[in-house]
Formats: sequence, structure tokens, C-alpha cells
Amino acid sequence: MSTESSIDLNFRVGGAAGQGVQSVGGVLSKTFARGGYHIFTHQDYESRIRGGHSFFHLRLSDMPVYAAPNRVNVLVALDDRTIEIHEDVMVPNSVIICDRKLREVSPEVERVHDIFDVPLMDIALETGNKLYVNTVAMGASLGLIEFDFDILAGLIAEQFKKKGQTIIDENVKAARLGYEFTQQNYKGTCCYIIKPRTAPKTMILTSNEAIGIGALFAGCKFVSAYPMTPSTSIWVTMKALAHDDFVFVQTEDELASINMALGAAYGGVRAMTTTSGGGFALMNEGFSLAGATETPIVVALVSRPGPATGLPTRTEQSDLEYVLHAGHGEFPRVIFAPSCQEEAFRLTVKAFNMAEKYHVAVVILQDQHLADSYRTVDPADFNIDAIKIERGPMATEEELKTSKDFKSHRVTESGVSPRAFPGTKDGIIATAGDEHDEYGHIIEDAETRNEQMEKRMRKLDALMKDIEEPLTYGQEAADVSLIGWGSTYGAIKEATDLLNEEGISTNMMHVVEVFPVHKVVGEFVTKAKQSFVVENNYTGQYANIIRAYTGKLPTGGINKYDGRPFSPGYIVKEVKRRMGA
Amino acid sequence: MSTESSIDLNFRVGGAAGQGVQSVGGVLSKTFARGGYHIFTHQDYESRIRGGHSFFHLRLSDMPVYAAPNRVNVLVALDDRTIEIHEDVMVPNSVIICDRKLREVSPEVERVHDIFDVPLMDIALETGNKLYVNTVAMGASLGLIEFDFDILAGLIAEQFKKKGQTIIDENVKAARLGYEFTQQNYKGTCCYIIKPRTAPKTMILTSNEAIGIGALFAGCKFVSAYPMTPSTSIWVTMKALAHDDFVFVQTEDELASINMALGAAYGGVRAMTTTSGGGFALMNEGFSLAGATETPIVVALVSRPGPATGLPTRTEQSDLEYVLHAGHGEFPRVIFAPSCQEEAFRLTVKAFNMAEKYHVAVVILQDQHLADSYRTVDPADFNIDAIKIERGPMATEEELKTSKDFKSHRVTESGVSPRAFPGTKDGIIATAGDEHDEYGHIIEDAETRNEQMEKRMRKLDALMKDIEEPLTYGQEAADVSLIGWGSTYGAIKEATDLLNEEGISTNMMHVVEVFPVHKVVGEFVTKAKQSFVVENNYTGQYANIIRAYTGKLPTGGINKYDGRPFSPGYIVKEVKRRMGA
Amino acid sequence: MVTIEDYESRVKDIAWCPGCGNFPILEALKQALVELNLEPWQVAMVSGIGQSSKLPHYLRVNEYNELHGRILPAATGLSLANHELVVIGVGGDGDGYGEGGNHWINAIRRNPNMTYIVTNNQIYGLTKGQASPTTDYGMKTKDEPGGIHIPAMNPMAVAISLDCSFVARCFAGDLDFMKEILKKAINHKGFAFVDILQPCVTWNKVNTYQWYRERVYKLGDDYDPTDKFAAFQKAQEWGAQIPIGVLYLFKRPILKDDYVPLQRGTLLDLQKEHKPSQFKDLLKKFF
Amino acid sequence: MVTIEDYESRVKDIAWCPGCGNFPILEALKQALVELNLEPWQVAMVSGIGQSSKLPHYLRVNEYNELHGRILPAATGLSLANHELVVIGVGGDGDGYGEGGNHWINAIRRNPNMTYIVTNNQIYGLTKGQASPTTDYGMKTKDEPGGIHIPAMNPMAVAISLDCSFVARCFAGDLDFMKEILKKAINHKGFAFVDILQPCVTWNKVNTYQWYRERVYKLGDDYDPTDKFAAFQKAQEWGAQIPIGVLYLFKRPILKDDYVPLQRGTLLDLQKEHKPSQFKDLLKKFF
Ligand SMILES: Cc1ncc(C[n+]2csc(CCOP(=O)(O)OP(=O)(O)O)c2C)c(N)n1
Ligand SMILES: Cc1ncc(C[n+]2csc(CCOP(=O)(O)OP(=O)(O)O)c2C)c(N)n1
Ligand code: SF4
Ligand code: SF4
Ligand SMILES: [Mg+2]
Ligand SMILES: [Mg+2]
Repeated sequence: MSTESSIDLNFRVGGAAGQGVQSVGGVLSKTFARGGYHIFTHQDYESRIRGGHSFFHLRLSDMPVYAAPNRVNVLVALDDRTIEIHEDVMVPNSVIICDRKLREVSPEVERVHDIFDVPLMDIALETGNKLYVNTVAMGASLGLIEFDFDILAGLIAEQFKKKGQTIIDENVKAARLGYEFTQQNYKGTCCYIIKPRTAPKTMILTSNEAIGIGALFAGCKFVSAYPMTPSTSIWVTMKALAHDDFVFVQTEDELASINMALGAAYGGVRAMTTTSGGGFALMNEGFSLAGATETPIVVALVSRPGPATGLPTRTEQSDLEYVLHAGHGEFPRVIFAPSCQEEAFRLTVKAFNMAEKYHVAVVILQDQHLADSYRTVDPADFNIDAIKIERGPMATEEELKTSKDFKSHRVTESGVSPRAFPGTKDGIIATAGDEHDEYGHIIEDAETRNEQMEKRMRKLDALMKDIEEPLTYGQEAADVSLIGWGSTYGAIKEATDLLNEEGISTNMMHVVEVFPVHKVVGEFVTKAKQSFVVENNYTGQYANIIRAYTGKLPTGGINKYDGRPFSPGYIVKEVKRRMGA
Repeated sequence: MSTESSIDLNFRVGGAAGQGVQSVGGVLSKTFARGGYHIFTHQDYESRIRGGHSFFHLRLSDMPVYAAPNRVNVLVALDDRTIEIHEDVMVPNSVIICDRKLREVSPEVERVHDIFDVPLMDIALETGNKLYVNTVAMGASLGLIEFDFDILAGLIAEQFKKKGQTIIDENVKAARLGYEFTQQNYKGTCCYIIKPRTAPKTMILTSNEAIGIGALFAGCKFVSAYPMTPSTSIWVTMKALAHDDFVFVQTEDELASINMALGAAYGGVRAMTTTSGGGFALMNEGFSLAGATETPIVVALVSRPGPATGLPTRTEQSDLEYVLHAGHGEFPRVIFAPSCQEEAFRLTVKAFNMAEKYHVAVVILQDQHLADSYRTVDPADFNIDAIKIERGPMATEEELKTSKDFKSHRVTESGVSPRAFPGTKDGIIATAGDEHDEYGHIIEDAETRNEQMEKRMRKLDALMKDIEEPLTYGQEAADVSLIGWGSTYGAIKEATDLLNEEGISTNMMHVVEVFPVHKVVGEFVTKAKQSFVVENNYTGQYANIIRAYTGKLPTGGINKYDGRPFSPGYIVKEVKRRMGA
Repeated sequence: MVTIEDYESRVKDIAWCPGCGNFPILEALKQALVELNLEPWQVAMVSGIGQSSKLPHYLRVNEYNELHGRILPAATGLSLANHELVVIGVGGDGDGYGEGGNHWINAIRRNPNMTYIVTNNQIYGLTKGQASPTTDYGMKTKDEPGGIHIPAMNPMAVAISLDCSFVARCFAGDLDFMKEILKKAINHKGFAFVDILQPCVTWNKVNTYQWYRERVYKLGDDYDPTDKFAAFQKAQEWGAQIPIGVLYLFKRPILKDDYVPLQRGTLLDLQKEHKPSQFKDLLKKFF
Repeated sequence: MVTIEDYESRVKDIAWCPGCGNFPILEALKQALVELNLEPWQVAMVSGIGQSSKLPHYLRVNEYNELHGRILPAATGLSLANHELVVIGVGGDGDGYGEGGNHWINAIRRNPNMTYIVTNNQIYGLTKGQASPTTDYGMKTKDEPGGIHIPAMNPMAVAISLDCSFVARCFAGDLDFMKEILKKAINHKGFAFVDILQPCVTWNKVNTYQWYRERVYKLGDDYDPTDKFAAFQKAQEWGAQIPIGVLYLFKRPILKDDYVPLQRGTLLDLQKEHKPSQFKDLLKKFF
């Protein structure tokens, strides 16, 4: 975000898996959101249930924020490694909260940093349970900025509702003692007094949650999936919210996931499967079948770094070209890559409509970074009333009755054949993964093959008109043009602002409706003096796509493939390096 | 082939599946080959065991031939549909052989074509068995050009050796009666007298057979595969030739195929799997694992038209971009696409060497057209003595003994780590599909990730120097430049000759070592006045690759996706259309 | 009244070899559907890839022709999307016990309401005669002239060990019996698994019509298919004697009944009634 | 003499929860290998993805850490490439009976010479507590608070129905017994399948150490594991009484023995001796 904002505070909570890093971060986030502030969070965790090191980064601002910088004002150290790992991103006037009875602090750290010793454990034990350590930490953190304690108290009450009043009371007390301890004892320079403000109410959610909600509103009635980090929370969200309003099957493997969804979609219901790269690899054959049988389906692919199992809990944008070419043979598909929660919601709803209007597979390609990031959003951007359910052209009952058998694959100008569902009186609806005639029966001749192939591929032209222009931002004529897609939006936008502030005139184009490629993409590259494609991958996949599909050549790429997301600062630095600045 | 050749005869045998179309065509091919001629064949068949219509096209020439034109001099009709289906490609002075007692011939056909009635069935029954119909047809076909009958007799004797002398004698007699019947009764204009000539001996084989042989010579000791047309004949060939010299496992599915091969390769043996597009889709996750664990493996992917089951016995080049991007995450790979039998052999041997030198997966991408085509080849092109087995850098015993554990993924300049096999005394060889350190143990940190990622990707540069220049052919400065890859070589080469003869100056570039992309590819496009990429697919996949990887823009594409291969004439026509000629 | 003509397919060119055991299976299925008085539009078949997987093209029903080995996931999805459909899966032994093995054992466990017919010719027919998981030990195939050296799988025993709710075997050479078993299977509530011994006249020269005919015998009225151990023992018979009939019946919950929404109607109905506004309240949880 | 120190891994940070049932399994395996006097370099482990699939990283052996569910194909390939290796596969119940189910039933059929350990915690541990194929009917999980509505698979019964050559069950809470069973499994010629009841202290609050401890009992000396029907019956016990020990033993051909080339030495040896010229004659067939 730009420096115009007056408040830009970054909290980071570090600890071992199982220590409650996520719960401290999550509750603080919600507290700030209810207090009228904007937040953006980033979660970094390992592929294990206990131990190791994970952290929760929480950015707090009075302006909407879309990315996490790599700097920290308040570090909460729940384990021994937190300080050592994060001390080099502490900014001036920052503070490290830790319980010195639990953690040793080296003299060097002591010399450089403001260590604020909070007796987390003592307070926890005093209030009744050593497990309350986290609650004390929440209170202590909040006390540092003198935020309204009642909001936190209210949240704690909600959270422990099922556990009874005693537990609630003890937790509130633990938090309060932490809060008061800070107020009374903190003497350092990291003091911001941030009062709750009356701002329009915001929702706070992750992008995976946004996809889950989007799917429910879009009328997705069937999800078949196999657990795979970082995709699982999509259906976990859906089940938690609407267990009795759709059917979920946890399958034996991902081959089953996609084919079960295809069976359901053929049956006439909106179906989705969710997975990550490795699971998608197993779905490829079924993905190709969706193409051949023209079965509408949505695949939510939440990426992590590959190859193979790679870094299973981390982030990467390395499955884009894979999705574009996945499945043997050639058939149209649509790829959306959300840039933020609102877009994840919008694109998910649109995905179901596109799938059914054009009888294609639509992939929502997201990556762990965004999937797990909480952000505050304006509820107006989840405009339920505006949602249209578009199921595409349907055959009339009359047609079904008068035609002996139904032409599921009728050759039409748009390539889209009117649809009917099996079980409709008098309708015989057939399709096959073998090349088929209009009735869905297997053929061998070249003419019918060409007809069906061309019909299918024509849909790409037809659906092109539903593809929205990419977003452009910044000055018309700039020295540097940044191009991005998907989850990098926030970091690139903030980098664009920072570069402009530093006198390097910069603009950007960001693509979320990634494939088919909108013509504005090529035009933007043509107009740009120097264009850099910013991607969380090694090979520059979107740059490849630009060259292949527009014939235009971006100047270069800014790539990162260490499993961690871009920070705005990283992009700024890389642009400057390329500019020789 | 060019018109310089004095002999260019095209036979076509048509019939239902199970009628022996392939055996008639095959025996005739071998007869001509032994008689000193060059042949090229194309097989067209349906996905069924009995019935339907299939045909075997046999081109006979005194010059090497690499493609089948869509014209016929001698049509042998074994079923009712043959004439109706093929009559429009009969050239002047051609003949249709059929038994009028078995097939009705319409008056229109009669009016236009030279129908030569051969009492195939009567002769068969006379010699002892109605099954001999095919043998009679072989004889009759041969009689038409007065070819040396003894060669055919010899072949029959070889073929029926196991069945005993009576069967041999009866078959030879049936063939002879067919031969003599033609000589005595044929009065039409389709008479070429072709005498066997003493030419250097040639081998005759399909490209799938060439891959199978190549794998055996390369020392492939382990094949795990699942049957899938048109790939199955690779391992069927290997088993028939060397059953006791390697291990073959028919797996339960393709997931098992690739992972079993990976296990064997990790164990230190050269391993391969074979499949077609749909099976490869199922192998994608394992393919990615090969990338992560740097396990050398060869995948022979014999394509057929997709999507899904598509046209399972036909041809298409539609899996190229899929193979290029297959598997989640990013990792290097090599793609070879043979242009002919000799290249299939050479590239297969090279594939095993490349896989082991660079610890990558190498895909031999071939399509049904070439896979099933018999052609005569010069045995000198299968130069066994020249084959080098290159297994890449190996760890010394000393290293294993002195280091406690082995660095399977040691970071080196080339990216290739010296290799060791499990079971070597004192060696502990570990690897993981999770991101790992040099020892193959799971890591989570960014630095090691970057090191290993960069190490793996560096191998692409290292192996680039082993990639051979594409073949270029024709005049330096031409008006038209044709670009092709893989199985289309013969058709494009012949089209190039024909275009030049017709006064359209044409040259061509043909790529078999397809990925990584050789720098000559971009240079060729730059130099070309007008370049057309000729591909058996819809979307122009190699053209996409050229744009993405060289930034150069070919003028256009000549594409075909009806499941049938290019004929030279088709390419000529399409080029002329684009030239406004 | 439904007649056999109602089931007449528009596809006239049947791609099976003359004499193939799939013909009587097709016939038996048609007759079973007619006798159950089911309209073609009420029936939806899901098939895989292989010779028998072409079967649904040869009768007039709704059809989703899947990939090789993926019949059961799609059929399960379909049966949940519209549980009023009569869902029948059909595919080969290679398709079901080879490529699709994992779906088979897991579909049995889930118990969707459908019939699953495996046309077990003990061979890979369409791909020209390779061994399948049920190929008898020692059988010589084209590419294993020395004989297959891996013992055959026993699908009956495996299905019983998984507590499959309906396990039956028929023989393609006995049309009437097949028809009766198929009727029972279709009427069964839950996953009805029917393995049909199907002669492949082209590739399997051992397990011929005659071979089977000499061996199969019908389970008598005294046979109790609800006795698991008896069924398991019966399932071991393969050789001189091969039992046909319903080997095992086991009462267990049906998949659809586990789902609250499906108690209100079909999922397709629910889909048709869907209004985004119905979920409006759910956003509250994110404030 | 091999000692336990020889098996000390360079990996010190073990990513399991304190108290996880995987710790005693790791310990038992190490002890078994030491007692069998096997050198670390003679042993090769193949694991999948899941908590227990990290196990090979925590002892010092050769290791191929596969994808989720693909242990058995790779282990089979490895055991054929070098049949002198002691090949041990290890993975979770989700890995083996879920994602890898098809490989499991087919590996049993092939009978490669290896040990396959399933650490059966009746849950998906690493992905945070979803139901696995062995999750007990009715168990409440995080995302199914109403309880799992699909009956659990019975891996013992299935393996017996497939004539698995060695079928055993142990309990992670009984280290010595586990060690003894593992030694038998490793010594067994053929596919030795060992399902280990492994408490997951984080996600499975039903099948705890205590739950198992109250129920498991050792098969006595009078138990005859070669009696298939008795074994099948024994395999049904799950509830008040859970038998542990070797449930079933069946003599059947070992995969490797089917291969002519492997009678001459390991495939790796053959590989090392390979000379292209040895195949020269084979070109003759193409003239
Ligand atoms: C993924 C995949 N692998 C392989 C094939 C090739 N294939 C088609 S049918 C078939 C086996 C047929 O055997 P079976 O299922 O027993 O059916 P049958 O032809 O004997 O009726 C195979 C392997 C395929 N279509 N898809
Ligand atoms: C193809 C694929 N699908 C899903 C996953 C995600 N995943 C990792 S471990 C696991 C399940 C773990 O359960 P289990 O095998 O029982 O092992 P446990 O952790 O309980 O020991 C899953 C689903 C994956 N890695 N790969
Ligand atoms: S090959 Fe066998 S199964 Fe296939 S159609 Fe012919 S007889 Fe039937
Ligand atoms: S989650 Fe369960 S299985 Fe995984 S390490 Fe923890 S206790 Fe063990
Ligand atoms: Mg079969
Ligand atoms: Mg588990």
C-alpha cells in the first residue's frame, strides 16, 4: 500500500505448529476488523501437525491492503526460533513480545531489539490453565496499541460459546491481564494508539473461503474431492456453512473425484472438485473427458510448489501452463486466477455460469498464499442479489418428445448444443469419450470427427466475449510496465505505487480471467516501453503464454520460486535492478 | 517422393477387421522388400476386432519413400465397402481386384473403373480352405506386376513353418494359382512389369518396432506398461524378441506403470514405460516425481486423436504441448519425436543416454501413423557397433565408503549429481518427492529450495549441448518454408519436392529433437520469407512453442485433425491455397 | 407397456465379433428392463472402455460412456445427482478389476444404489488379448506364450470380504438365468455387483462357452446368501464346479440415505430450485 | 555386528506429534533390522505421503520417498531391479487403502518379495483429520461432526480374500511383539503385509492407545494361519476383541521367480553386463 496511509502496522506471531499461532493471529485479525480497520494476513506453515516453525503475519491499516510486506513492528514469539528467524525484518521502533521465563534471549538480540518480557505463562496459570498462554498473548498485543479491549472480549465469548461460561470468563480474564500488563509495563518506542473507528462493517475471510461461498451461491450442489493442502479448506468451508444443502463425497482418490463430479454434472447438477497440483495431475484424463463429452465442471486448483510433493504448505504459481495444456488431445477450457477475495468470489460464480453456458471445464487457479490469507473486504463486493444463474441453452420438452433420441452434441454455430438431463421424460441423452456423432454415439469417419472437433473448438470464440478485460492501473505512458496474474495483485499494485513515488514511472496490468487471452494483453505489451512479467514461478509461464498467444514479447520477467509470496519491496528492488537503478 | 523416380506404385488392400487385410499387405510389403524395392505403408483400422472397414496402403518404389500419397493403382477389395470408400482415389490406368462372386459391383463403378474379377474363393476352396482367400489375393496382386513368385513362396513357407508342410504347400499353391490367374486373364492397362532387382538388403519394420529394438540395444532392462493402442506393439515387439533378457510387468493401471519404472530406475536399471495420451494423463503425477527425484526414465508416448478416448486407432500430433508442460511444478524434460524408423531407433537409444546423463525424463513422442507404418530401411542406419551406453557421472566406491550418507542431489555446476544405486556397499541413497536437501531429506527452507530448484533447472542448459540441430532441406532462399516435427517428415519432404517442381520455391526444417528448442529453429523462422508450420493437430502446437521459446513468429499453420495422416498432395494444395495459387 | 422395440438403438453396426458373449448379455439386459417395465429414459448406463463398454450404445438408454476404468465414480455421481434414475454400470474385467480396481472396492464400501455388471471374459478383448486380473493362472496369451504366471483374482471373494450388499455371478450362455439375476440386481437397493462369465470367442480359447457350460451350476434354493462364511466358501469354487446365482446379500446403509438434502428430493430438483438468496445469512459468519 | 547406532538418521527433527504411535513403530523397525543383522545399505524403504511416510527419513536406510498412494508400484519395481535388497514399504491407511488401493490389491496378487507396513491410525493424519477407509463407522471428525456414515474397510479380510502370502496385524503400543512380527515379515519370502494399529494422538480421539490396549489380544500357538476360512473368520473380529499376530499364511509363487533373467542374477547385474552387440542377431527377423 502506498505511504499515503497513516497507519500501517505489521504484527507477526511465530511459533511451533500446534502452539496456536493461527488462533492468536486469527483472533487479532478479527478484532481489528471489527474495530473498523483493514487487515491483510499471510500464513506460513510447515507440512506437519506439531513442532517446526510457523508464523502468522498480520498487517493492519486504515486503507484497504492487499499484500504483506516483509517488515514487522510487533513480533510475538511463542517458540524459541521466532526471534532468530524474524529479527532481521524488525523495523525501527519495533518490539518483540516474549515470555523470558520460557525463551532465552541472546545478548546480541537484546542489544539490537526492544524485548518486551510478558509473563505469558504465569498469567495463564494464574487464570487457570497453561493453555491460555495464547489468550494472554492476544491481550498483550492489543494492549500495545491500546485497542478497544471489549471487541476482543466479545470475540473470545463467541469462540468459546460451546465450552461454557467458565471457560469464557477465564479466557477473557487472561486476555485482560495480558492487556493490562502491557499498558502498565511497556515503556518502549513501539507505541501507537489506535482507537477503533466507525467504518463500514467489513467481512474477513480467506480466498479459499471466498471460493467456497462463491460455489454455494452459484448453486454448486455436488463436490467430490480428496483432501489436499492447500485446497481442502474450500470444501471444509462449504460443509461447515451448508452441510445440508449440497452433497459432498470424499473420494478414494482424485481419479474418482473428477469422474464423480462429471457423473453428477451429466446428471444435471452443478459440480466441482478441488485439489492441488498433484491431485490435478491425477485428474488430467477426466479433465480431457470433460472436454470430449462437453460436461460442465469447475475445478478449483490451489497450487503449491512442485515438482511432485514439493513444498506442500507453501505457495507457487507454477501450474498455469500445465492447466492450459492439461489433458491429452485438444479441447477448450477457461482459466480464472483470483487476485483477491472479492475476485475469488466473483470468479467462482462466473466459473459455474461459464461452465454451463459453454459446456466446458473451468479451472479456478489459486495458490496457497492467497488461499490462506485473511483480508477484510467490503460486503458490497459480495453482492448476492446481483448473482445471475446462467445455465446455458436448454432443450425444450417438446424437442425431447418429438425427436426419438436427443442430439447432445448438435452442431451449432456457437458450438454450444442445447442441453438436456438424463431422466427427463422421453429424453435419451447419450455422450461418449470416444469421438461421437451428434447423438453421442461412437464414430470413426473423418467428416464427423472434423465437425465435432470444430464445433467444440468454436466454443472458445463464443465464450471469448464473456472474458473481461484485464485491469490496468497507473499512468498511461510509463517507463516500466508490470504484468501479473492471480495472487500477486496486491504486491504488484503496491510496488507500482512505491516505484512511482520513487520517481520510476510505472503502470501495471493484472489478469484474472487468464485464458482465453484477452486482446488487451497483447496491446498492453505493445504499448509498454519495458514490460516485466511478475510471477511466482521459475520459467515465466505467463510470459510464455503472452508470446505464444499474442506474438508480443515482454521485456523480461521477475520470478520467485522459493515457496514464499512476493512482498512489494521485493518487486521494487528487482525492478530497480533491471533499470540499473 | 519426387517424380524423378521411375517406379511409384500404390497398392491398397481393404476389408473388414479380422479379414486379414494386414496380413495381405504385410506379406506383399516384405515380398517387395526382399525383391530389392523400397516400400512405405500406412495402416488404417477401427477400434474393433471384427467387422467395420480397414485398409492397408502399400507404396512401392525404386527410391526410398517416407509417406503414402492418397492415390491408388491397385485396389484389392476384400469386403463390400472397399470399392465405395476408395474408388475416388483410383488414378488412371488403375485396377480393382475383387471376386465378383463375393462382391457386387455397381454399374457406375463398372463404368469408371477397371474391375478385375479374380475367383479368390473358388481358388481358395480348390486348394483346400476358404481361409486361403487372402493368399490367393497376394498371388493375384503380385501377378499383376509379374514380380518374382519365388520370393512370395519363400515368405509363405517361413510364415507357416510351425503349421507344417501341408499348410505351406496349400498356401503356396493358392498363391501360385492367384498369380497365374492374373497373368493369364488380366487384360487391362494397369500392367507394370517389375522385376526384382539386386539392391542392398533392407530391413522392413514399423516405427514402434524400431523403438522396441532401440530400447533393447540401449540396454533397457525394465518395462512396466498397461496395454493401450497404438503403443502396445512396442513391448510386444520387445517380448517377442528378447523375452528372457529383460523384465516386463503388465501393470494394473498407468499410475503403477510409471511408478514401477521409477522404482526400477532408482534401483539402477534402465526403465521405460509405454502408453498413449490417456495413459500418459494418468502418469503425469509420476512424471513430476521423476522430475523431483531426478530419476532417469524413458516414456514412449504413442499418440492418437483426443480428447479422451477420441479415435483410438488413428493418428494425431496433439500431445506435444501437453508433454511439454505435463506434471505439476517445473522441472526439465526432453522430448524426441521420430520422423522415421531410423530416427525412432537412434532417438530411443539416445533417450536412455540422455535420461541417465542428466537424470531427467525423456519422452519419445510418436503417433499412430508412424507407429504402425512399415518401411524399408538401410540396415546400416541401425549401426549397433556405434551405440554408446552413457550412464552419466557415477559416485566412486571410495566416496560411498567415506561419506556417511550419500548426496544424491549434490549441487553441482551442471546440475547433475553423481549417481549411486541402493544396495551398493556402505552407500545410503535417499531421495524424496518433497523438496529435499542434497541428501534427499525433506526440507522447508527457502535457501535449500532455491538451490535444488536451480540445480535441477540448470540441467536444461547442460543437456542443450547434446541436442542436435534440426534437419533443413531444400534451397537456401525460398519463397515458402515448411516447418514440421515428428511423423510428418515424409509428407512434408515430398511436398517440398513437388512444390519446387511446380515452380514454388520451397525449403523445409524438420525437428525431431523437439525440446529443448534448438536455436536454429528461431533462426530458420527469421530467415524465412513465409513459414508454415505443418502439424497433425488443431491448435498449432509447435507454432505455439516457436513463439513462446524463440519469440519468432511463423506466418501460419497447415493443420489437419481428422485422425488421418498428411499426404504430400494435401500439403501442396494447402500451400498453394495460402499462396493464392 | 414398455416393449423390446423401445430399447432398439439407433446404432445398427455392432462392433463385436460374431458369437461374442456380449450379445446375449445385451439381450438379457434389454429383456430385464422390459420385464421390469422401465422406460428407456428412466435408465442411465455408464460404461468404460473395452468391448462390453460399447454395450450401452446398442440399446436405447441414457448413456455416459466414460474413460477406461472410471465407470463407478461417474455412476456414483450420477446416482447422487438424480436418485430416481435406474443407474447401471457395465464394463470389462480389465476395466473393473484392473484399471478401475480402486473404485470397485470403494464403491462397494459406499454402497450407492446402482447395478454394476462386469462382463468377465478373463481377457483384455479390445486391446487384443492381454491377460486381465481374472485370467486363469497358466493361460497362454499372444504375448505370454509361456503362460500367465500370476494367479487370478477372485472377484466374488473380494466383494464378499468387503461386505458388498449384493454379489452375483451369471454365465452369458444362460440368457434366462442372466435376465432373472439382472432383474434382481436392478431391483436391489444398494450396490448390486454382477460378474458375468462372458466367452470371448476371439482371444480366450480356454474359457469358452463349452468350458463354462461344463462347469457352471446354479445355487439351489437351500443356499443362504446372507451367510457370509458360507458365501466366502462358495466363492472359492472355481474349477470343476463354478456356482452361479446370488452368492451374497448383506444389508447395509445406502449412500444416498446418508445425505440430508436427498431426503427432500433429488439433487437435480434442489438444483432447479436454487436461489442465491437462500444462502444470504451465511455471510454473517464472516463478520 | 550391526548396532542400533548404524541406523541413526542424519535427520534430527522428527516431524511427528509427541506421543504419536509412529515413534514405537520406528523403534520396532530399527530393532528388527538390527536383530536380523541387516546392514543399512542392504535395506531400501519406499514410502508414500502422510505422517508415517516420513518414517524412512528417520532411520538410516536407502529410501525412495514416493507420491501419495504409490508405494507399491515403486517398491515392486525396485525389488525386481535388485532382488538382493531388503525392500520395505511404509505408509498410512489413507495412502495404502485409499489413494493406493488398486496397487495394494494387485501387489498382493503379484507377490513381490517385500514387506509392506501400513500404519493404520484410522484417519488422515497429515491433512488434519479426515476419515480414511478404515475410520470406524460413526466416528465424528472435524468436518463430519455428525459422524462418518460409511462402514470401515476390513484390510485383513480383503488381503485374505486375495490370498495374500503373509497377513499380520500388530499394535504400536506393544513394541516387542511388533518387532517380532516385523522380523517374520522381513524374513518372509513374498509379499508380507503388516497392518499396525497406530494411535494418532492428535486427530483420532476414539482409537487411542487405551482403546486398542483394552481390545487387542495375541493369536495363540494353537492358531493355524494356513487355514483360510479360520483366518477369514478371525479377520472379522473387530470390537471387543481384536486379534494381533500373523493371521494368514499362503504359499504362492514369488514374482521374481517368474522371470527367466532374474534366475541368472539381479537385473542390476544384467544391466551392468549389457552390451548392445549381444542383441545383434535380433535384427535378422526384420529382413
Ligand atoms: C487409460 C487407458 N488405458 C488403456 C486403455 C486401452 N484399453 C482400452 S480397452 C482396454 C482393456 C479392455 O479389457 P476389458 O476391460 O476386459 O474389456 P473387454 O474388451 O475384454 O470387454 C484397454 C487396456 C484405455 N482406453 N485407457
Ligand atoms: C495425490 C495426492 N493427493 C492428496 C495428497 C494430500 N495428502 C497428503 S498425506 C494425505 C493422507 C494422509 O493419511 P494417511 O495416508 O492415513 O497417513 P497419516 O498421515 O495418517 O500417517 C493426503 C490426503 C497428496 N499428497 N497427494
Ligand atoms: S474380441 Fe472377444 S470380447 Fe471382443 S467382441 Fe470379440 S469376442 Fe467379444
Ligand atoms: S497427527 Fe497423528 S499420526 Fe500425525 S504425527 Fe500427529 S499423532 Fe502422529
Ligand atoms: Mg475383458
Ligand atoms: Mg492415517
